Amino acid sequence: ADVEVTHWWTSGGEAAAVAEFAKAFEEKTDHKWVDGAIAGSGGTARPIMISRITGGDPMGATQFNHGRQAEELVEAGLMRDLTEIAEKEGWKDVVKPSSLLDSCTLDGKIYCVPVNIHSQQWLWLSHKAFADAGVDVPTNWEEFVAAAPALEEAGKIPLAMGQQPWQTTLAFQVLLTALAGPDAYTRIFGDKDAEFAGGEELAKVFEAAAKAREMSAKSNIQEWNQATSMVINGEAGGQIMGDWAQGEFQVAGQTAGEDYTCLPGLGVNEVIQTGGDAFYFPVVDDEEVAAAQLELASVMMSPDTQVAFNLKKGSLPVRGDVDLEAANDCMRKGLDILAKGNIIQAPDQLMSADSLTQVNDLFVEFFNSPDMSAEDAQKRFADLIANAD
Amino acid sequence: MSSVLINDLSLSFGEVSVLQNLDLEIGKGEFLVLLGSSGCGKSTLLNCIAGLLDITDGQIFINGRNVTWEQPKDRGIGMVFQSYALYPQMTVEGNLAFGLKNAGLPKDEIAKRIARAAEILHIEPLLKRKPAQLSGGQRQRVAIGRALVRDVDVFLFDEPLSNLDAKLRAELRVEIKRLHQQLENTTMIYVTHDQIEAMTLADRIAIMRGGAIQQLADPATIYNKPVNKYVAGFIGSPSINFVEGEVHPNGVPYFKAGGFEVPLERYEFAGNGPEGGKASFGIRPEHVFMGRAAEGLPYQAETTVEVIEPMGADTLVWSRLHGHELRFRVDGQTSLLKGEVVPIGFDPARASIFDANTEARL
Amino acid sequence: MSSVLINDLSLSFGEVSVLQNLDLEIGKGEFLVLLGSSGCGKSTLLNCIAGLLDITDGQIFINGRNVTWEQPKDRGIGMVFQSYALYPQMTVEGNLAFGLKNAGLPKDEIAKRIARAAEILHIEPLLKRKPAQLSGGQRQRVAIGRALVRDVDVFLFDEPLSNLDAKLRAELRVEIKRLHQQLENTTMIYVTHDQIEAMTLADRIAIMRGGAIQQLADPATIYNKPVNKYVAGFIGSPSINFVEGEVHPNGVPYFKAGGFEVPLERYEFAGNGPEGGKASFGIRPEHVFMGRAAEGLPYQAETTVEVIEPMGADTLVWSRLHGHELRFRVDGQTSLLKGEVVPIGFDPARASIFDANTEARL
Amino acid sequence: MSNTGALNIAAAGADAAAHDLAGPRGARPKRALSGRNIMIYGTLAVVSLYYLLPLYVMMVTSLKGMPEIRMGNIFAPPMEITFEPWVKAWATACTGLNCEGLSRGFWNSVRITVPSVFLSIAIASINGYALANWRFKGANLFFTILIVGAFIPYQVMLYPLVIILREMGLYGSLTGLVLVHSVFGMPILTLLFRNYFTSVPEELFKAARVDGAGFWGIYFKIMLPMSLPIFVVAMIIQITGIWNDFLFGVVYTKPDLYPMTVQLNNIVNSVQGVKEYNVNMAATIITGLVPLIVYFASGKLFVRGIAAGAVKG
Amino acid sequence: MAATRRPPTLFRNLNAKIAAIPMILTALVVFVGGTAWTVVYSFTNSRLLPREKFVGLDQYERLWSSNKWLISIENLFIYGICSLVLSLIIGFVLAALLDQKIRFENTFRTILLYPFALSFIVTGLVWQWILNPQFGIQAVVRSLGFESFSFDPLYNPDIVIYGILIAGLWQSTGLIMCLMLAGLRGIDEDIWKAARIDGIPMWKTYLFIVIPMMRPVFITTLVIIASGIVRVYDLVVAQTSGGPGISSEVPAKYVYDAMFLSQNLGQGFAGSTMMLLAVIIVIVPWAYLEFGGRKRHV
Ligand SMILES: Nc1ncnc2c1ncn2[C@@H]1O[C@H](COP(=O)(O)OP(=O)(O)OP(=O)(O)O)[C@@H](O)[C@H]1O
Ligand SMILES: Nc1ncnc2c1ncn2[C@@H]1O[C@H](COP(=O)(O)OP(=O)(O)OP(=O)(O)O)[C@@H](O)[C@H]1O
Ligand SMILES: [Mg+2]
Ligand SMILES: [Mg+2]
Repeated sequence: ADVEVTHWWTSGGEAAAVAEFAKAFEEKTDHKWVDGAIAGSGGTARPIMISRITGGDPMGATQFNHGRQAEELVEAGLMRDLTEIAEKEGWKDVVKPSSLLDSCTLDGKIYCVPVNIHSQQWLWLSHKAFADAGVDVPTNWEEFVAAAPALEEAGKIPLAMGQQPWQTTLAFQVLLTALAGPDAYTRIFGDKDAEFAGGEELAKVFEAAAKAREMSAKSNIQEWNQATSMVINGEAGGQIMGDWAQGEFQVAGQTAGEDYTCLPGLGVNEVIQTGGDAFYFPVVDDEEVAAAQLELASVMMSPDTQVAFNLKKGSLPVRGDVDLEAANDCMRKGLDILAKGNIIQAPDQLMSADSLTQVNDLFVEFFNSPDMSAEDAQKRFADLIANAD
Repeated sequence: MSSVLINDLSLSFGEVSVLQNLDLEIGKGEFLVLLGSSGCGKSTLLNCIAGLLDITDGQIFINGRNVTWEQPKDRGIGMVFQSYALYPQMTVEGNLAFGLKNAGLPKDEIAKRIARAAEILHIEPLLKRKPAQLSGGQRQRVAIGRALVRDVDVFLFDEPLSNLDAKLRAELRVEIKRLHQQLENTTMIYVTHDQIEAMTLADRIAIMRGGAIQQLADPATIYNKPVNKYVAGFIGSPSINFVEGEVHPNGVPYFKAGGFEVPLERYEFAGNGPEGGKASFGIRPEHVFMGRAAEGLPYQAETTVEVIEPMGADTLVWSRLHGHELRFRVDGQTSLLKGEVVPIGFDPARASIFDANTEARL
Repeated sequence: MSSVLINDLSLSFGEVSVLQNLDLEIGKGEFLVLLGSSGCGKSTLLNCIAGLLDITDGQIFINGRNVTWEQPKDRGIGMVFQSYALYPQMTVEGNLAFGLKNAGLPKDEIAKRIARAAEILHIEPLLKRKPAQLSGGQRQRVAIGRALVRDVDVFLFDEPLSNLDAKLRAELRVEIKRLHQQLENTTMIYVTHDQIEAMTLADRIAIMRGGAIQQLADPATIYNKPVNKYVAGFIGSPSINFVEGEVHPNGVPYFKAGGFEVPLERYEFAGNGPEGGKASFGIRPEHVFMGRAAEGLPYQAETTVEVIEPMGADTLVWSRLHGHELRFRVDGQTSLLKGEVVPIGFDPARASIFDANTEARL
Repeated sequence: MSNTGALNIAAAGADAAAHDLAGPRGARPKRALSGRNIMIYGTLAVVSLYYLLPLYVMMVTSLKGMPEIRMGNIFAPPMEITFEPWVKAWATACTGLNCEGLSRGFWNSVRITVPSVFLSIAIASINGYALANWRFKGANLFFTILIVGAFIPYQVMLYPLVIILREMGLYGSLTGLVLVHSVFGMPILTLLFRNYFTSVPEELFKAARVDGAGFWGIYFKIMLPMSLPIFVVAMIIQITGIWNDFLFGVVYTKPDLYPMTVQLNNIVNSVQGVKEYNVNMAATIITGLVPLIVYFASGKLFVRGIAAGAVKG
Repeated sequence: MAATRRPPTLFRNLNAKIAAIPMILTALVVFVGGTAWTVVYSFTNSRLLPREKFVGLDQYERLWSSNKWLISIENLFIYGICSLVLSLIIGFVLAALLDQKIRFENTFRTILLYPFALSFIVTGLVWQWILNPQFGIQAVVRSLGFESFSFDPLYNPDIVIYGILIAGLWQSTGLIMCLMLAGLRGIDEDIWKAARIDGIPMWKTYLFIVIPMMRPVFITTLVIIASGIVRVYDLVVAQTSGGPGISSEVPAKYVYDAMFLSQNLGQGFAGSTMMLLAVIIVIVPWAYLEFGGRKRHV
């Protein structure tokens, strides 16, 4: 049967990764993969997917950030229960970290297939910029902040930051995890501990964020890859960005350790967040498609598909039992941390999209309005956390 | 049997009442002209007869059939509009055929009727042209043709000639007259505000004012014996002279306004003879004669010339008589000077006198 | 000194030449009417004088000053348009004052001029109203007022009365005439295609056709001695009768068309006396008399009545004389029957004869 | 003397000769560089520049290679003209796994646009006609609702429409999408048509009624043939709107019906990875080509139609 | 004289009523129905899917306490006023220029009108690029030696909404110009002549005489501009996605984001309802006067 799969992976690397799924699916089964890509990230694609599902014309499978985005669709009985095949194939045992599968689970039933792990907690540093400014390449956030004046003096922008909302939010979350530690992160996003969010410990995170805001004040750019390219050619000292930034350095022919340095967890708390993507399978009437859905789920989870996909995508596989030989330096750092179990859950998994958007909005505003003091921001943050779910 | 009978017709647009309890009976083959100033409801009445407006109250009979609720096409009427209202994208032939095709007539019958209408109206050479390629007069002829082919007994004309220039108007007027003579038993109802048209065409004229008919009579009666001051003033160009004064009914009745005194023994009073009181004395400019022609007339006086309006064949003289303005018409060849004092005279039998209050003819 | 002098004026719109080498001299205080059928270039000429159109060649002088290149406002003219062209959102007062304010006149001077114009035109009660609240006649009066307050010597009227109904037209016509008499030394150039207007208002009439002036003369001359067939046919309503035939110039000259033979000894030939050849014989309906009035006239005959058009004061009779159509006018009181044979007569001295080829008066 | 008129004119001419005919003659001299002209053409030139700049940038960029673009000046003409971006945009740019460029969506766009334009104009013109010539009770109320509807943001109606279409069983079909376009085109189009038909002389309508034409007869035989300009306006507005639509095309249909704008969006909006500006620009121009051609082909009628439909009323 | 019965009113104009069914359905089901549905669900705490869990005015409280919403409103206000005023002025001035019997009128008109044929995605993209300080106008001017020249409207939170305006005007003034031009052509020639004879300068004639006469055109134009303003969404998304920060958010985007990004339908519906409320307060009295008051035949 033809299985229509919708997703928003349209850039070069992403599309190549998806192609691995399609290839594997068509090779291993008799079904056909009908690609329904919609570019413009989740913001554009998600309403379309949701409309399709609620409109009674669902696709065979669809990408969502796993977590709570699809919760209501599941509750409304619009998503296929995958528990049976998951148990049969023993997903519980192979998926590492197990939290990935937890967020696919509702009332003990599994509704989605996690396919990859993306980590965000990285600080990318330009060797050239620091050389020009005459300071050593920092090894953690503190040193980086200390080097900022020198960078500025040399006509560099200390911290490059694109101004799209998700980038500023990412920066804050990274600062939070790295500076206040994984527990603090969990208390806030997981337990929604408003008192803690308004407390002393977090104040220093907000101070750091204010500092980051100051350091990035002059970077007048929108796209994250523009920021990355400033790091690459030494105009900026560094950038806080997810592991996908690595692709840019590779394209520019730079080598980790020589031309640039990557610091997971900002060099302070070496943890990574295990966010990622997952596929859901809406309930369909067509028997054949229904059968194909299960096969697709199985293909996506299979070890070789996982390897092929994640190498292309630049992310980490969800299975603990596969080997990534081709991984590069920074990716290895990530794998190590993963192996040590220094992981935290992604915010999507902990908090509703609604609350997250509010948090996003706050940081977007904070990073773009120099007059908003760290205290104000913290107070509003605490309020948000108090009302979050 | 009457051709068109209108019984107690009323029409209002929302709050505005345009026609009130109007009764009108038109005989078979009659040419009735509705005459009145702008906005008096002429077109509205015509549209009611045609069925293009839904009436508020009353009944309309055409050829004895109650058509009050019928569709325009079923009423047996043809209509001609001021703006011609030709279908611009069809040829003349198409325009003529449109209604017939709608009625589902056979092709040869349509061709026959068009040929006949084209012949009557002399538009054979135009049949293949579009309206935009026609002159105003030709367009109007086609519009008449469109009514003609419908082969109906009642023609409605809504100011068909107003958009034409004077010369064409005169020509088409005669053609319409001829057409009416040619089509026996065809009733025509013709709206205009041009009196010459009304006078020359009508068997009877209905003078309308504010949605009501003031007088319905043949042209001569309307002209010579207007029933009220409005009609008298409305009909006649140059318009009638009015002098405000009073009628003294006792003895030999006479009309007096300052120094202007007219004996009325020759005047035919309406009703039971003369009544006294304030009145308007009306005399048409063409009934006032000057110089030799005035000799021997019952009323004679001298008047001072103020303005001279030569109009070609005739000349209109504005003069002052005992302080009242008096216009009269003299031959175009007469030479007069401003300020000249000339003898004039008229026959009071040709005058019209109206009550100053009711404005009705005395 | 002439008030308006137009010398060798030409104007073309791209390829289309509308006016060709036109000369015209208008005296101070004169009332000149430009008369002609639609599209003959009347408005165009007026616009040239006003400076609203850029001329192609020639010169224009107003009060002796060469204004060929001047702006309309500096030419010392006022203009009144058919569509009134009032500024819709200003009150009447605002309409009158707007131009003056722009010219930077002091307030009291403006007030004075408005008061005077309002008085002359009897529009004092309307000063606070907006144009939409006025009737057609009132609007046109305001439009005249707007020209009046400009205190200029030359007034241009472009069919100012065409949008009004017959009655109002007659009234305003007289008012314009009075205005002209009141404002001494004010030259008026008046465009119309209504002959009655032209005849009654004009000191001189210029008959235009296809961008050229056919005849420029006082109304009586135009009416009685048209220079060519076009003018003869254009002027006069009902229009002149034409009979095609030829002139026999030898001996006592006479005109012959079939059985219709008219001796021309009393006719004043133009130029060097009669010339032979094909010609049109024109005689106005009002110069043909019937019955007793025809007795003693140089030409007499009997004619058969075909159509009778009563027009109130007069009646127009369409008859056939030796196979030629002949219209004539009789008194409105006369009673005639279709088919009746009546005696008629006319004086050939009042006729106009035109060469069949050149159409010029013989 | 055979011509007194000629005499008169000649006399005037002779008199004229006696006058001092000095001074200007002929047309008022027009300096090509008068202040007024400089102002008018200058302003228009500057404004035209502002309007043409984006088109220029798009054109120029679409003809450059990526290295040249990275070097900077977006206004500089291409040093080396390459049509590769155009080829890529049309034929090989990828949307997910489908690497057929815009060509994949082109026919879908046509399939969507043609019936949508047709249906929406048909409905709106009939509405306008009914409103202008056959007023019935309550017509104004519905019309007012429609006009207010013109102000409702599309996003607001997204969800209710999903439900409505689902209930009608039309969700995901071409028919459904055509209906959606018709619904959203209705307010403005109805307004235009209504105004236009109002300006058609009422007498024409009356004449047709006397001639026995009914509602449809008058519409098809009298009104339609007279209304070319307003139909052109409606067509341009609809073709532009529907061809350029992305949201409805993608929300109310499925991938095998996705219009060209989905590919355009995919090409333009890929968030990660390097942006291929030249391909973006080429894709942009190609997508805009259809409405642009419609435009250039019917510009004059457009102004005429606007004059007839928008200005009155 | 047998009087035929008056046909029942329902069947008078039956065909017209049948023909109007699509309009009536659209008006009632889509516009009224959809609106009512939206309003009702704005009182629920619907998230991803509509749910009938009524929470009173909670959504509205949250809406009005949201900075993003307040900024959206403010932006819409600024954008709306500027866009309205500027499109009218620019559109009118351009139309007036084109109306001066100039040469190349068709060319100029086409140039001014063509952006209308392009989608907002395109418009946004191109302008985003031209206004980009790294390659766009700023970079070019700087490379000419004006180092301190700064023109980065899309990257400066204080003026970003004006940057969006630049593109918005570019796209829409052509149509406005066309409407105005059509209006100008409809003005009686004689009015111009009268004004010239009165010696009224051109600009005064436009200002005091012609513009007041063009009321119907301005009304149509206003409807078109205003409906565009309320809906402005694509342009913002294409150019700035609401950034920098949230400084170029607009209500339509707030609503869309709430519904589909935050998956909080209730909040989105509350925003929609507020927008509708504002529209209705402004439009309905006007629409009624404009279209409901006058009556014609039948
Ligand atoms: N649709 C309408 N709604 C409201 N009032 C109307 C309507 N049509 C006509 N009227 C009014 O009805 C009255 C009569 O109008 P009608 O058209 O019959 O006048 P008329 O005598 O034909 O005038 P005219 O000589 O100008 O054609 C006028 O006062 C007019 O304002
Ligand atoms: N702007 C123009 N461009 C081209 N031709 C024109 C223009 N204005 C007028 N004409 C032509 O010039 C001729 C004279 O026009 P004009 O308006 O002067 O006629 P008119 O005598 O005033 O007619 P009417 O009695 O209808 O007002 C007409 O044939 C007309 O078609
Ligand atoms: Mg009428
Ligand atoms: Mg004219």
